Amino acid sequence: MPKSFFIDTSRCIACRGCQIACKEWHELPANQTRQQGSHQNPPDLNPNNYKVLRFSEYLDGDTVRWLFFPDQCRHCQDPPCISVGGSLVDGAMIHDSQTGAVVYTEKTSKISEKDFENILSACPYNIPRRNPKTGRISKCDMCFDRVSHGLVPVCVKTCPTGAMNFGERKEILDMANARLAEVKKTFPKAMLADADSVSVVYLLTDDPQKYYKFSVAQNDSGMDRKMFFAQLFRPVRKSASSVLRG
Amino acid sequence: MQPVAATENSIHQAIHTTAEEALSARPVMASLIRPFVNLFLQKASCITRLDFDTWTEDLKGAHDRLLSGIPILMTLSLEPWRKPLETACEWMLPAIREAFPAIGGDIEAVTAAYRNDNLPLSRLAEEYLDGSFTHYESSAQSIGVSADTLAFVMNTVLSTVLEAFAPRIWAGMEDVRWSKGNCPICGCLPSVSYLAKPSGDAGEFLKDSGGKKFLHCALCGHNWRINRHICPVCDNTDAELRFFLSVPDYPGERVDICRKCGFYLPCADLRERSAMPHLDTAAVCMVHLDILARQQGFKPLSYLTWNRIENGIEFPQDISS
Amino acid sequence: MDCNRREFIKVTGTGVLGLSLLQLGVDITPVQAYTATLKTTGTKEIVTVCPFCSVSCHIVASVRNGKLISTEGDPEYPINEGALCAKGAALFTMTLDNRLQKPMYRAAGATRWVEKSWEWTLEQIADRVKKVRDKDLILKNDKGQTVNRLESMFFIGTSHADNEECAIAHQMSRGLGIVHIDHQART
Amino acid sequence: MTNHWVDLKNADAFLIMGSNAAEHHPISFKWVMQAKEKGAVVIHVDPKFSRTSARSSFHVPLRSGTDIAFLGGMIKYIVEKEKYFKDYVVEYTNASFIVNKDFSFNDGLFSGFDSQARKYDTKTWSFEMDETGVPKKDKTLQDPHCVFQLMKNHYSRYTPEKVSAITGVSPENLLKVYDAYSATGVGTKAGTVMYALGWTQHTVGVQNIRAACMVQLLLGNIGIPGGGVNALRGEPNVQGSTDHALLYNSIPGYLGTPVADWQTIADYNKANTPVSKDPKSANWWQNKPKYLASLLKGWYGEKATADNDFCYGLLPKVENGVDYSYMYLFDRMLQGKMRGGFIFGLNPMNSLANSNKARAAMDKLDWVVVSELHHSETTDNWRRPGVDSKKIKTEYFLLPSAHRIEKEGTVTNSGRWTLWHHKAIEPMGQAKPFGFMLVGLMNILRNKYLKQGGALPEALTHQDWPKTYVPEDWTKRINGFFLTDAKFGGKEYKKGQLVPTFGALAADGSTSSLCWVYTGSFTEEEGNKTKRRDAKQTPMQEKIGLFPNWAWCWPVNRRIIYNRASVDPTGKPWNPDKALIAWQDGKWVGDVPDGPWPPMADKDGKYPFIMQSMGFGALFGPGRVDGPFPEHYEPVETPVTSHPFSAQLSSPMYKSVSSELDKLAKPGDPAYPIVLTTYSLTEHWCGGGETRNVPNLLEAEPGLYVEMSQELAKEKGIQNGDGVIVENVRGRVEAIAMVTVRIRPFTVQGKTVHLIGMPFCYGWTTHKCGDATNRLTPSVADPNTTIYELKACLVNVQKAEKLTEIV
Repeated sequence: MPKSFFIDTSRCIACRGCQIACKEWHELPANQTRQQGSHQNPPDLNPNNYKVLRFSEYLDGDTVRWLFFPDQCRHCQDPPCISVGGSLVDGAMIHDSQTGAVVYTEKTSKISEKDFENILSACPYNIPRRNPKTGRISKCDMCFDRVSHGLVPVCVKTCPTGAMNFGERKEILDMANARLAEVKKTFPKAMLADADSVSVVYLLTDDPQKYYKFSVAQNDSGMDRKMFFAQLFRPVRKSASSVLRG
Repeated sequence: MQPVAATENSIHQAIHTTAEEALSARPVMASLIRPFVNLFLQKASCITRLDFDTWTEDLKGAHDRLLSGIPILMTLSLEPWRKPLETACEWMLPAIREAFPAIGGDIEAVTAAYRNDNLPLSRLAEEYLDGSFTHYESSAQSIGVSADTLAFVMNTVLSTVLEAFAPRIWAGMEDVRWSKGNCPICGCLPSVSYLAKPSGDAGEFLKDSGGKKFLHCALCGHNWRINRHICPVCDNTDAELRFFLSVPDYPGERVDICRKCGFYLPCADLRERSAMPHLDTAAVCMVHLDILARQQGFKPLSYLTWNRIENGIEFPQDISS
Repeated sequence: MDCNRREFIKVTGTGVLGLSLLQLGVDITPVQAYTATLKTTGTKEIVTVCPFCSVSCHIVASVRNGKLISTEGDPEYPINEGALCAKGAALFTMTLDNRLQKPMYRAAGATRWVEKSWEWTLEQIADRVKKVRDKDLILKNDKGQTVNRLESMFFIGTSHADNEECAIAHQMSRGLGIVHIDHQART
Repeated sequence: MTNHWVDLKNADAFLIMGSNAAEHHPISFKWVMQAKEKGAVVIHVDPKFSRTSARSSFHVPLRSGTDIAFLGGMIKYIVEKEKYFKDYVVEYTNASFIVNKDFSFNDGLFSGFDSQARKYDTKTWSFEMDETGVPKKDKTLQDPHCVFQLMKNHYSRYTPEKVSAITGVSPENLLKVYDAYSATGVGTKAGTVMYALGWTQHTVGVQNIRAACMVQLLLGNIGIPGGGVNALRGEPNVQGSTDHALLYNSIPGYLGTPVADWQTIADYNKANTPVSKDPKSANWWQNKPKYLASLLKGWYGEKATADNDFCYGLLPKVENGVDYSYMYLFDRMLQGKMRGGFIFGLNPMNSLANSNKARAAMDKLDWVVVSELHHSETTDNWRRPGVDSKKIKTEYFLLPSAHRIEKEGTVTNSGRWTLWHHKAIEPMGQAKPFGFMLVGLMNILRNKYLKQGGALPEALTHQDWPKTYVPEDWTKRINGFFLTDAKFGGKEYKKGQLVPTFGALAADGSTSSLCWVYTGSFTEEEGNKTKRRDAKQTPMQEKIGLFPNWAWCWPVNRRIIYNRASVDPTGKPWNPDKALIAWQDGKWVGDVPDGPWPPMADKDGKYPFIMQSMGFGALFGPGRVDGPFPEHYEPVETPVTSHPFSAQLSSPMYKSVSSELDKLAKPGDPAYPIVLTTYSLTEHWCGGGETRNVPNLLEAEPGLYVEMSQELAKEKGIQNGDGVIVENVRGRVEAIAMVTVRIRPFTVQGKTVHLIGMPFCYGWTTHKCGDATNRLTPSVADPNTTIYELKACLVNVQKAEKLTEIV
């Protein structure tokens, strides 16, 4: 059955437990970061960080607003990246029909840099990153290994406030809608970001653009020409489990 | 935290998922798991149909007794339960026969006795709860089966009724903090424990990381919280004398052991699981851990149908020694 | 009616009578054979206290064959109720990396550390302490009052220590005559 | 904490000031948020908008170092608007006491000031006594010399306009806070104060907290569930290590360190034991001689006898008025007066004020013993940047210490719960617990003294030391033993058995205890109570989250201190819905009351504030060296040259040292117009020694930054992310600019004052992450506690041409 995340930014305290737990579970090495005038470190997603906590602040009249956004792959219901790149290398980019996970395997290293750029530009959320040394393309894999053993993704396990949630899509959407109704009482602008088209549903309390440019899908990187054609020749979906588990 | 009141469908779903997950890991257990799955499926169907409204016992006195440590059903007559017990017989006797063809003849004999009104259900149920078994031998003889068979049948029938009634008996008792090793409703020992998933109340700043320990009653299915760092049998708090056994690839299944009293209890670790399993099914699926614990010389906290792996076990009269 | 737990365990119904799997016609031998192939591990769960802020959250440390395999918030402790902050959650890693593991000595003017044994190290320290104390202990002050104090030696630290260790540090310091004593409460 | 962590859920209002609780004590916020959900108002008053602010009902920015002005305004508001809890104030505080007619306050100074000595003669800070020696009172609170009127008069100067002008808080914000918080001045509401280092690290640190105590006493918020003045405390066992007095100025159990004038135990007891002639005052400290004798018996065992003053004579005696704390220690070290010492689990080269001085001072030692988990700026000071190691003549002994999880023993949390932690794993490598090192060292030393003799060998050889370190033996020693067969509470005890409670301690040498407040934690009857893990409660206790069977809490398992103040004089709870104790059928139920006596109105009753010699909450507090009422003084380094309350700009008594490395900027120094405040951050712990060794934490907060307002950045031509130099008369620190709306300029006396903030967790042993922020902070300190003023000093900021400390 398809799974989904519910990321409740109204409960996030930017402790970065998720960001660090993700690294530890995937055994990704620490980057040599440097302070550049922000708590947001590393500053962006990269081959060693499938998850980055984004900080944003502004003055609303006399009130300080400080917004936290744990950014990660949305595991789109209909993933444009797969549309563009799914048929390039067999078994490199998989949309698992059981869980809804979009998973990139080691075979992505066979995808050319140019093709990667197309894949990236197709992503409405600016997620995939390529390791220039190995050529491997990477991003959040929904902790596919954990989820297929019945466990929740490690970021969800780690979250101390209940900002990160995971479960059956239907239950998660119910949870998100119930919470939205509650949060709207304090934040009338609150909304669920692209809930219908993604498996990672964010609750935002403020104008999405105040969080981050790609907090909701960006049209300019949405359905472009390449994608349109790709849609016409869409590969048959494969079950990721058959590839990964096998 | 009690699991939400379940529908027949959702219980069936949970039984299937729990069994399937275990079978995909250990297909070898199919011959053990299947009969129990069928029994539990039927039980779930029966439970959701039992009518409780005829039982109008005032439980106020039971509430006060509970506060002083006496399980609710300890002192109550089960005579008014005759009807539900009968319904359970209707559902469960055929189910037992189907699940365990080896005792089909015996079950037919019991069924016949039931039809002929020759099975004093309420009294047998009361004795079962009391652990007195005074009339089991004679009743069994008159039917022509062994007392063990009759006890097995009564266990199935009574547990079906109790499981249906337990949530409603507990309503109104929620304020009672019960931290003992036996069930606050029926007084029975647990078949399995579980470590709960995290819960985060909306009003709190931080959710807990889960891991609260609950015992699951072997008879009525009630779940109650106990202190994870205390042995539910002997109150041992010494961490050096308590440990759990597990198989490395399956961190969600373990058996908790106390060296001080020598008892063990299987435990489903749900902290990182995405769904709540059907606990009795989960217990059946952990029999391999029962075997391992027995091999190391530990005793089960309760002898359940699925963990009577030895033949002719001699049940110790006082297991707390 | 005496309803202690022992009593209940004696009288409980489940299990006194009943059928075995064999009697039910369930063949358990394949499961037993399978079980024989399994390797089990025993794990102890030991409750410790988070070493960071003074909420003193309890943490359950899972230990297998003497090795720490995980840490989690203790659901029983009434204050944290199983919750942990980011630092408490990172305790596991923090016990591992870049730890000092042997006593070391750096001589005057030296440019590097040299590993030493505990015996050597404590003996050398005792030697230094005694020399300073024997030379510098002030028995009388200017007014001729007995003061027995050693002004030229100090002991600072630590709120990281257990109460037992604090009691020891204090007893030792006063025994030596040390008066310059301080710790994190003042920073 | 007077209260405890779970008790926060009982509050109706929170004043979080001098603390960033959500980031530094995150679990505390679990309970704050529970209260907020139920309707409590959460107020955060702090220079910077933090996660605590984000979760509070509202945040009020305040210029660092002006807390007393802010709170003084609140006292004025409470008194003038009659928001105080009258019954409580009249019955339980010293509001009605008549003060010495010669007491006065003039232009920032209290009577008795000697400007040469910078010291008060406190003789006039006293109460008038009647013929029986009991304080004279005017319960109508009208007498012009009563505490209440003096207080009212004192704070009448703290008008919203003046307070606003100096704190930078708008008058509307002031009134918003005063109004919301003072609503708890009724018996059925509770307000709690949560503070931490943001209050203590000022030259008026103690008076900051005194001001909060006054607010709480006026509102009847002390001794009740959801109330109290709660020090969140910054370190893992800072409560326990303070109880056991790793401090120069006390010996375990809050007894004063012996001074040279007290040559005998009789001298000590005479000078230290308070006397009250009021039969209704419990005057608990009258028992001090029992605690001292038991401590000495604990240290010296059988060698301590009544004839030899229990070895009291062997103890070091300090010189009256001489300060031996860090600030003076490092000053003397720099002067070459120190030869060697021990630094255990502490990184002073990063965490003390004026790090440049501390680092230079350490080079003057002959030898030093450092015990740590990791290399730190202290363990490796001899090879710090800019020095030639070959020229550093100090010998370093580095002892690898065991982690908390690798040893067993007790720690005490802020709510005074004493908690046993079990050893989970063996220490890594050859690391050992501190106890192993110190017991081992003492045994070697004692042998040397026995065999070789030396200076005053008895001071060591008479002490009672075990051969090896067994933690639980010390838990018992701390609790204490009967040293002769004895009878207590109708029970017989044998020699060598554990003492059941400190009521059983005696002054005649028949008992021992290494810290009397812990007596009762380990008993014959119940064993080691610090190991108790029973969440059992009565329904009354459950209502307010009291867990009397979980571990043990000093004193005598009392979970909320001064709880007799939670009931009216007849023993009825002020707030029956959240009753803490109650007098029912001739006995107390609920928490362990502050003493067994019946309620105050009874003929045998006692006043609630039993640790005060007169038994009353101190609105007028003559015990502090710098004044009986808190008064606003500017930080020693202040951006202003005057303030509206008096001509006395800074504390007349703050402590300081005067080496060539101890320079100070003058008030309003145009070269250093910016206020610097320092703080911790979530990803790193205190000096950062442990957390900088975790690569993934370092990745998330990799280097030293300086948070500043957009306005200041613009003024200085600094862009976010620029390297900057933060500089003052003492030092120069490189950091990366973090330009933020979370810090905003203050308008102070009509002028803009900028404030910047920096964490202090970075040091040179971690590659290019920046170095000690404390190179900027001054060696000036509170006159009562000698805690450094780390929260406010003056600096300037400029864009850096080149960076060398940080990448």
